[in-house]
This record gives sequence, C-alpha cells and structure tokens, in this order.
Amino acid sequence: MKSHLILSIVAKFLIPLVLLFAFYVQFHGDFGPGGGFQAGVIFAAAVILHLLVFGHAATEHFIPTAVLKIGAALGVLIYAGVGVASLLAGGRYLDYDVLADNAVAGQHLGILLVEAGVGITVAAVMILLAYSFQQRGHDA
Amino acid sequence: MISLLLLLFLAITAIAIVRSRDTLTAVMLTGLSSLISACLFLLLDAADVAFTEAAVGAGISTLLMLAALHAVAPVRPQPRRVAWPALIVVLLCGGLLAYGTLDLPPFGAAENPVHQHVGNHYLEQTEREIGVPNVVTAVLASYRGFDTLGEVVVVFTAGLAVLLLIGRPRRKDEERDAR
Amino acid sequence: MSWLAHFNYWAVIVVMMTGLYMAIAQSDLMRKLIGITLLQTAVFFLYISFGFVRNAQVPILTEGAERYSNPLPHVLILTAIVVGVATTALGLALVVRIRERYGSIDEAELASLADEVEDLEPHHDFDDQDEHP
Amino acid sequence: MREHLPILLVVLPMLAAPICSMLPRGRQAWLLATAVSWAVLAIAASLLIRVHAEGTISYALGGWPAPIGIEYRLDGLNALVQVLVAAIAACVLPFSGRSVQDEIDADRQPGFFALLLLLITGLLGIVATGDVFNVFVFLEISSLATYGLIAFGRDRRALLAAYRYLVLGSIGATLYLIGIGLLYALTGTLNMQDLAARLPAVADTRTAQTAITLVMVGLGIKMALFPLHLWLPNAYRFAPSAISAFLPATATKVAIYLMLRFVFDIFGVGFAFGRLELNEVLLALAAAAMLSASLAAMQQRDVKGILAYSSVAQVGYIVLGAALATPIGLTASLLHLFNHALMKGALFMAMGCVMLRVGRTDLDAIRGLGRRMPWTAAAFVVAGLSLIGVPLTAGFISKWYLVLAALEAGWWPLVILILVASLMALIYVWRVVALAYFAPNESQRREEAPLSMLVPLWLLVLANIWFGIDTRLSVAMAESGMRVLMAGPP
Repeated sequence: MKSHLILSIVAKFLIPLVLLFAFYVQFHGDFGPGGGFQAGVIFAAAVILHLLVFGHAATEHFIPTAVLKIGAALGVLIYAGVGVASLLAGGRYLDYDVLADNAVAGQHLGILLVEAGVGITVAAVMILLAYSFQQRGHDA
Repeated sequence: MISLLLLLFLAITAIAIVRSRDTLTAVMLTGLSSLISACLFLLLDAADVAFTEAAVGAGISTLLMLAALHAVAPVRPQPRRVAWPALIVVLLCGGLLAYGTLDLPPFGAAENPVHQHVGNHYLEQTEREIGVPNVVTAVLASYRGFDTLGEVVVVFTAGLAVLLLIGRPRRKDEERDAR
Repeated sequence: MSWLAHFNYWAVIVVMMTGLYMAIAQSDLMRKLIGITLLQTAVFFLYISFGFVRNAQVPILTEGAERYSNPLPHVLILTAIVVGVATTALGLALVVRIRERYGSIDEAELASLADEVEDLEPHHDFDDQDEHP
Repeated sequence: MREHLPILLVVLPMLAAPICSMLPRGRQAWLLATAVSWAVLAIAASLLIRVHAEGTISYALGGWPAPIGIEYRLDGLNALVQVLVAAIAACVLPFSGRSVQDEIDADRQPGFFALLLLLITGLLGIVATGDVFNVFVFLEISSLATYGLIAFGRDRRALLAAYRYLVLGSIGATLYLIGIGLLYALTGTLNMQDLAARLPAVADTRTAQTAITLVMVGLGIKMALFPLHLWLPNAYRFAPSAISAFLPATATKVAIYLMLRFVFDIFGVGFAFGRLELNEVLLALAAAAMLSASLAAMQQRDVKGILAYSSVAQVGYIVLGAALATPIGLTASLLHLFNHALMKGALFMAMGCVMLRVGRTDLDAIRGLGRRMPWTAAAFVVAGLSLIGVPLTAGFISKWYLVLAALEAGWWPLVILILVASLMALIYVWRVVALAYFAPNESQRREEAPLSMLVPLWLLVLANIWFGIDTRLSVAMAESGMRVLMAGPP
C-alpha cells in the first residue's frame, strides 16, 4: 500500500486514541454501555486502521500472527477457566459468588475476568480475520 | 415518529440493496442499513446493542466484505432478473410472519409478558445480586454468562476456520491446489 | 389492534424477506451473504422491539428512573450479532477460496462447471481438476 | 466433582479445543482429542446410568435457578443422545488419526482436530441444555465448525458444499431464532420447562402457530428433512473421511432430538399434532424422503453419494415413527435414531478406509474390494445388511418396531412404504457389494487399511450385530426416552 503522508500522520495520531477508547469501553462496561465484545472490536479497528495505512508487514511486526493465535485461544481459556475456578471454589459452573469473600465482590471479579476473556478473543480473532483477508488480494 | 421514518428508510435501503446491480454498492448500502439499525436500537433504548451494531455491522462486517470483494474481483454486474419460485417462497414466508405478528402483545406496553417474568427479575435484583449498574452487563456476563461463553467459542470457531481456509499466503495454497 | 401498532413489524418483515430473497435467489455468492446479513439485522430489530417499553430508559440503573427497557432481548441480540459476524466472516472466506479454485463466484456458472467435471472425469483424483484464472 | 459432570461433559472438549489449536503437531492434537473423546464417553455413560438410577438431573449454570439462568437438564432422552454422540466421537477420533494424516496438510491438522472438538462441544451443548436460546448458541458453534470441517475436503466441490450448507444452515438458524423470539414475546421466558408451562395459555394465538412453524422449518433444514435436505448429499460426500463418518451419525440426529423435544415436550402433542396437524405434514414429508432419496441413492455413482442420499431417506424413517406419536412409534423412532448412527458411522468409516488405500470412493474404486481389502469390504457388507434391515442386525430391530407401530396405528400403506424403501436400500447396497466381490479388477494386491481404522470400524459393525441380537439394552433405552416424550409438557 502506498503511504500517504497526511493519512499516516492522522493515523498515528488517531490509533492511540482509539486504543485508549477500547480500554475505556472494556473497563467501563459495568457502568455504561460497552464491555469486552465492543472493546475487542474497537481495539481491532485501531489495528486494522494501522494495517490499512502502513501495510501488512508493518502491522505484523507489532502484532505477530502467532501472538494473535494464542490470544484467540487464551480468551476462551480464561472464560471457561473462570467457570472451572468457580467449580473448584465449591460453586456451580460460572457461579462467581464463590470467587471472593462476598457474593457481590465475587460477581465483580468474575465479570471483570470473563469480560477480559471476551475482549482478548474478539480482538485477536477480528485482527486475524483482517490479516487473512488482506493477504488474499486479487493481484497478490 | 423518528423511528417510523428510520424504519421506512431501512426498508427502502433493503430494496435498494436487492435491486443494486453492482456488489460494491450492495456492500456499502448494507453498511448503511446497519447504521440505520444502530440508530433504531438507540431509539428503542438498547444502547449496548446500538453500540455493537455500529461497530460490527457498519464497521467490521463491511470491512470484511470489502476485503473479500477486493480478493474476488472483478465481479460482473448482476442482471436484474426476478426468480419467481424464490419470490413465491419468500412471499409465503413473509405472509406467515405477518400473520404471526397479528397476535403479538402490543408494541412497547409495560404490561407485556416479556416485562413481567424473567426480565423484571434482572432489573429488580441486579443491584443486590450483582452490584453493577449496567443490567445488560449483569445478564450478559453473569445471569446468562454461559451463553456469552458460547458466543466467545463461536468467535473462536469462526476465527480458527477462516485461518485454516485462507490464513496463509495465497501462493502456498496455489502450489498445493496445483499438486 | 391498530394498524399503526404493527407497522414496525411489517416494515421489518419487508427487510427480512428482502434478505431471504437475496440469499436464495441471487446467484452471486457474495450477495447471498449480504442477504443473510440483512435477514439477521431485521431479526435483531424484532427482538429489540419486543424488549422496548414506552417512556422507559436504557437498562442502566440510575437514581430516579422508574422504568427501564427489558435487558434480556438486548443480551440475546448482542450474542446474535456476534454469531452473525462470525458466520459472515466464514462465508466470505469460503467465497474467496471458491473464487481461487473455480475462477468464478456465480452460482449458475459454478453449477455448470461442477457438472462438467463430474461428467467428464468420473475418476477424479485429488486436486487434479483445478484451473487457474 | 460428581455433581458437576453434566457441565464438565461439555466444558471438557470446549477447553481442549483451544489447547489443541495451539499444539505444534497434528499427532499431539490427535492424541489429545482422542483422550478427550474417551473421557467424554465415560462421563456421558456415567450420566446415563445416573439418570436411570436417580431420575432427571438439573444443573443450574452460574448458580442461577432456571428460568433466571440457564439450566442443563438431563433425562432419559437426552442422556441417551449424549452417549450416542460421545460414542461415535470416541470411535471416529482414533479412526481419524490415519486418514487425517493422509488427507489434511500437516500444518492444518491441529486446527482440524480443534474444530472437531468444537463440533463435539456444540452437539453435546445442544443436547444438554434446557434453554432454547442456549440451543441457538451451541447450534451455531456446531454449525460453524461443520462448515469449516467440510471445507477441508480435497475436492474443490467440498468448498461449494460447505458454502451452500452455510447459506442454508444460517437461514435455518435464523428462522429458529425468529421462532423462539415469538415464543419469548408471548411467554417472557426461554427455559424449556417454563415455556412448556406457559404456552398452553397462549397456544390459540396466531403468533404461537407461526412460531411453531418457524422452529420446525428451521430444525427441518438442520436435520435434512425432505425437501430441505439439499445441502446434505454433497456436504457428506466431499467432506474429509473422518467428518463424513462423524456427521451423519450425530449432527442430523441431534437436530432430530431437538425436534422431538420441541414437539413433544415444549409444544405438546395435543397442540402440535392435535390442533395444527403437523403430524400429517411430517408423515407426508417422511414418506417423500424415503422414496425420493432412496431413488436418488440408486442413481449415484459414488458410494459416499449413495450413503448420503440414504441418510436423507433414513431421516424419513425416524420422522415417520415420531409422527405416529404412539409409544411404540416413538420407541421405533428412537431405536432407529440410535441404530442408524451405528450403521451409517460404520459404512462411512469403511469408505474412509477405501479413500485411504484407493484414493477415491466411486463405484469403480470398489471393484474387487473383497480381495483387496477383505476386512473393510466385510464390514461394509454387514453394516449394509443392517441398513437394509436384514434379521440379526440392528437395522432389522428398528424397522420391525416401525412396522409394528404402523400396523398398530392402522396405517398399513406405511408398512408397504417401509418395505419398498427397504427393497430400494437392498438394490443400492447390492450394487456396491456386487462390485466389491464379483467384479474383476486388474490390481489384486492386498492392501488392507491399518488396524487403527479397522478396530473402530469393526467396533461399530459388531455393535450393529450385538444390538440386532440382544435388544434388551437398546430397547430399554429407547423406551425410557419414549416415556419422557410421552409424558409431555409438565
């Protein structure tokens, strides 16, 4: 992809902001609209913007495919693992009540962790999708 | 009133998509229809859904379609032909659905069964049982947390399948196909 | 039952059926996927309108709010949106592969190609019937 | 941990799948997946025994009681279907090791096994859950995994088959989603038990009738009920051998289970069959499936194609028994659901062996198979006899019950239909057998499939004989499932 000066400057300015917004959405989901899924998508959007402006090689340098593959699997493992943790703590599967001293604190912890799992898998998969499709340009 | 207008606009967009001859136009209009839906969801007090539909439907989904379109180009314009058997099936299906809406509980009434039973429990108990203000998050991550686990697994499954299909450079696949 | 009360459902059914028609009738494989996306978007609206309550608020608990819209349909549709984009992505990947191995993504052309191969080469081995555009 | 077994059954393959995808070698992924499938079978069997000893098991996910949260609910019916899915998985995974090595590129094998585990997760999840929306989520897990797995087939037509299945499957899932949405709008609940309790009050509404129709059409696509079966033949034919062996024995069976659950347990026979007369529609479709698909099977030139069309016909048999809605009809239906999984699993596995050694499965490839691969050919014959319904095989038992059910209901034309369809099965199976044993072939070299494939294959073949002779276990299980269905909504 050809590099346009203005485009790349705007992108360099915009991408950190979007990433910041993604983290805000991730952790603010308890109070306002948002959560792991939306945050993951926004995070991926920032990376995809980078991909579009700076090309595959530059983006892959920052976020290698191998890391993304692990990330996609890791998110599922975190979410399902929280369930197993609640089993070990004596509750039902995904019963967060038993994860901390009192039920509400346990719920907070549980939701925080599973939302993190959602965010990681969604972001990783969305970026992987963009990588995959981008490699398949017709004249590649 | 705004929502009625938007809804009409959505229907018109849909018709425009089906009548468009060029797939690129269809993709862009699909993105537009997602954006309109996101506005509608916001008007219907579904902020989380509106947010997600805007990010996914108008954002990621459109982007993926454009990327795929780039990969499969060139695409010839579609002839505008009516497939009658399909149209009949679709009209029957639409007729059935319209018939089915006749006995739906009135739109937006607080007395509807949907708001009496489980939904009410979430609104009344979230503060005590979960302790987060956003009830959607509470239901999503805790009350129906297992659905969301399933949803993450769906994303993982799709990601894995796409990666296995087109995840490596095209050159490698062509060598293999030619073998 | 007033006509106006059901207008929104009917408008949505129009969108739904447009999507369904695209998915089954149009012969471009990309457009079929667009049709499915459209069909699903309309279903999302159906669910969200079930959860709507007049003069209510977004289901985020705030002081002084009396009535909230129903959060459950919102949660279901969040899941459904994700499922939808996952399906679309997989479908697009298949379309890309089909384009690479057949040189076409037109249903009618593909059908004639597949038949041709079947008739002419009853003993196909793996992969030997590829043609590259 | 014992009380958590219902959820562990589903979570075990779910956790194993991402781990599997990260493993560097296909061999390791295969070992992990095989070990998991055996553990899953052990859990499923212990759950079935427990259900029979202690009655229905309910497991509240997240500790939230139904209908607030999602519930797993195991009774005599779905515990049996779970064992069926787990047993087929436990046979197919060891079998798949060799064929995947041969058919799938080395760098894609871990992903292949991860998708297979996800498919198993999805199917087990659909069966276990007592929540209609959770069904949708797990239906999509299994569907997406299936589309990906079919696309692994080496013939380029596998891609097209996967795509067509994706389009139809997504339409089916969306119709199901609309259906349960309407039910939710009427009742305010998603829990199956709760739904069944609340539906009678609104059963008269046009909305409820539409909802039932949509759910049935949606599931009809997934179970490949005539005329919604168009996706199936090519999907089964061009999928990799291991997937062709796994899918026919499980995926359509799970969809049929779901239909039975909806008709008998949620809507209730009185409503779905009595008032809406869906049983007559189902009977007509079943009859059409049995005849037209058997006819199509007779015209196929590829053995996997023959078997695939035969699967469409067999769905007809299963639906036929269910549509009679009598105790013996349902027993026959469940018996055939179970037995057909055994025979089709074995038949497609035999074709997997042929694929490995000959590289194709068209009728020409079968010539002289009796000499070249005697054990594989013999397995095909025995499983084929079971498919036809010859006495001393499992297939005979279920058809016998089906005939009894038809006679008891006074539908003697159905008896003729069953006999005609069986005769057609005889013809299409015979075509293969005749070529295998009586057609000369220039190459007479013996090249039998490896033991890792023959042992699972023959396990299923022996099961076909076992359940054809000693019917106590299978009939008892089917009857307990039948009693769950006949009891109707709570």
